Amino acid sequence: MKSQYWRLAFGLITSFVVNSASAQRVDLEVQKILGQSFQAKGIAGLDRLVQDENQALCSDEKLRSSKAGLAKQAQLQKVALAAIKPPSDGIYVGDWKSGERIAQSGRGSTWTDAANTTNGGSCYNCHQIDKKEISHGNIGPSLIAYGKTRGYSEEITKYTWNRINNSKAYNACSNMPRFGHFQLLTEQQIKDVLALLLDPQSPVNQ
Amino acid sequence: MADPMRVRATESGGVVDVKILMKHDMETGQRKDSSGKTIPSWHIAHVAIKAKDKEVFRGQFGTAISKDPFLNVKFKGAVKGDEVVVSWVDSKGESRTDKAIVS
Amino acid sequence: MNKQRRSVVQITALIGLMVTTGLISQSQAQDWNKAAFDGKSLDDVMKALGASGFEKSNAITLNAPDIAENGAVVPVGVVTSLKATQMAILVEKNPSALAAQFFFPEGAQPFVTTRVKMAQSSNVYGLVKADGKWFVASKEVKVTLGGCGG
Amino acid sequence: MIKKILVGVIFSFSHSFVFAQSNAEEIAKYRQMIADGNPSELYEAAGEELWKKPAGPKNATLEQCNLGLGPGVVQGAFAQLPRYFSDTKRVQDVESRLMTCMETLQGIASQDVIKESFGKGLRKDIEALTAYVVTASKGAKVQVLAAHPQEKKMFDLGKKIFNYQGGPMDFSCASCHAEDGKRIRMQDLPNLTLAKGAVEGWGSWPAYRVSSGEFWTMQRRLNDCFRQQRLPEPIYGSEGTIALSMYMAKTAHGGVIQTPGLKR
Repeated sequence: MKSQYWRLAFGLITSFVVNSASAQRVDLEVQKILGQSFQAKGIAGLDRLVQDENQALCSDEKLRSSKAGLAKQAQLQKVALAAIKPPSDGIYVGDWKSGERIAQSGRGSTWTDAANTTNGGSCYNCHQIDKKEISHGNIGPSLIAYGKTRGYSEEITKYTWNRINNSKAYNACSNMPRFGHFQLLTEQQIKDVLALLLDPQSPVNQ
Repeated sequence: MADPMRVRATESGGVVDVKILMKHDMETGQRKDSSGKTIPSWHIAHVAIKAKDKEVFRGQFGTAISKDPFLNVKFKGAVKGDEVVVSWVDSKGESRTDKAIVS
Repeated sequence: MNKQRRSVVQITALIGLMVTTGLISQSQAQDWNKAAFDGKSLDDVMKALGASGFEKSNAITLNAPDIAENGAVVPVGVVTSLKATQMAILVEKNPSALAAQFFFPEGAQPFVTTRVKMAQSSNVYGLVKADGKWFVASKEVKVTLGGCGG
Repeated sequence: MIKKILVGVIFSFSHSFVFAQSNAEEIAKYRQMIADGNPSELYEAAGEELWKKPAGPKNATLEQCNLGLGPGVVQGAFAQLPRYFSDTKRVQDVESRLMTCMETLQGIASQDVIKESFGKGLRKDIEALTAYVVTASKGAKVQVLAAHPQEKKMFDLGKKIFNYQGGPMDFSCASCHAEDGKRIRMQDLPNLTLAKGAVEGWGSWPAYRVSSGEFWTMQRRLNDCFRQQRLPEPIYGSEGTIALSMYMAKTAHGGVIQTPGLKR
């Protein structure tokens, strides 16, 4: 059973290598060991070890900062930006209270979660947001007074929308997950998180 | 049978300092298992410490005491080389007794 | 009620001395202060302990952190210059407020440290009974969310 | 306008800095308060018993187990792991080596440990044994140079896995553990790519985890890291996990082992 899984994954990996061989080097030895070292569990299948172009590039410390790597990053950013969809009803700003709950939650998508578990945004894991929450990470920048300091312009709103949807549209090797791209958050959830940052009533802007 | 405790007793200036670690899950009765069933409460209820056949401390624990309970108490009336005996009884009636020599 | 309880404690202590294996006699084991441990609110517990008329006291030091990295283990210590015969640790916002109760026979020092679970940020109370009266010190402990939260 | 933004940014930065610092002090105080009385000791005691108790189809103890310093030598053994073992022709960490000893000395199949869950059955025994073994290296210095070609190979592999991004959140180990001074929520993240951070990380695990009330070995630590990375599950004692340990241990070479630690 297990070996069946990894053979499946290895098949996926191999086909990916063929598809993107021109894009970057994929380390076959690493892929092989990973295929042997992991097992599917719950909703986390071995397919999750298959890298897309962006992940493969950013995993290669040397390549990503080389001249060719930087050019590749710029190209990936362009593609990512073009793929972001604006809100279907044209409304960007949702409910900041719901946004705060999403920002607090680090749940979803792990092998202990059910397929229908609502994902959180895990925002506080890396960002300071509402200053009342003292338990916040610092991998990402502080977002205190986000709207107050940047303003509530259309430009800032669209930029923020894009950044939550796909941070890699601005920095291909950003540490921030691609919430829209991988449908980690729904459109409504993204609106609500955006509201947490850009609603003048949000505690972030008090 | 219940797992052993770790008991340390040190004497300084006539006061014996006793540090105890007990191995116990201390189930609150609030947790649910993976199938959604409530796990019944199960906790150490009584702790007693004796030195030279005399009780020097007694305590009662509720479910809010942390898993693998830690207890630090002090008493007078024993010297280096004396034996300190610690016992607990839990809410299911299981018990454990361990000893340490005062150093 | 209080007087009655104390006499029960004394009798069971005597029985305890006669038991050679283990230190806790059967009757002692049955003497668990159910009413106090079952009490939900601070008031319930204070009543069950007979401590409703408690006084605040500077002679009690409650050692607990301002912020706990995890609510599953919050160190709490009580030490006093009073002649304590009993102590108790209460967490106001826990489902049942009483965490532990301690008895100090002759020779015991009025000092105890243990670790409690806290469901959320709350006031923590250290109670001391001395000369038949209850005294209290309290402090707020913030419980933080930690880790990746998955 | 720009000036206004700048002032805002500086203000919020300094504000958060002061705030974070006082909180960090309070958290440090909390850790100090619970440092005395680490329940890891209970696991260590259980492990020592298991080490000396005959078990398995061969009804033998583990007292002749060779952890790299000769049969039966426990003192300081963890400090030189992972390492290459000529009998198994593999690089092994403490847990996979204990499985080997159980298999060869006691006749207990490693597969029976691998298929168990953490904290249960034979896996629980290995965890307790690990507590016993690692505690006997507390205060020793990490001695992992990866001089053997197989060890070097595992180090290189470990480094690549460390940087390997995958899953729906694009995470790799490096996403959280490749810079100094970073935190998730209030938990410090050691920079495992440099000696100082590697010692903090490698040197303080295994540890008693306060949040779950259990003793966590490095295999379990890695397992939960991958879970949080939204990746599939690393197989217990697999090459990939040992490679990561080799990467951390060699980077931590010379640092003092603090394990078993006490963690959130």
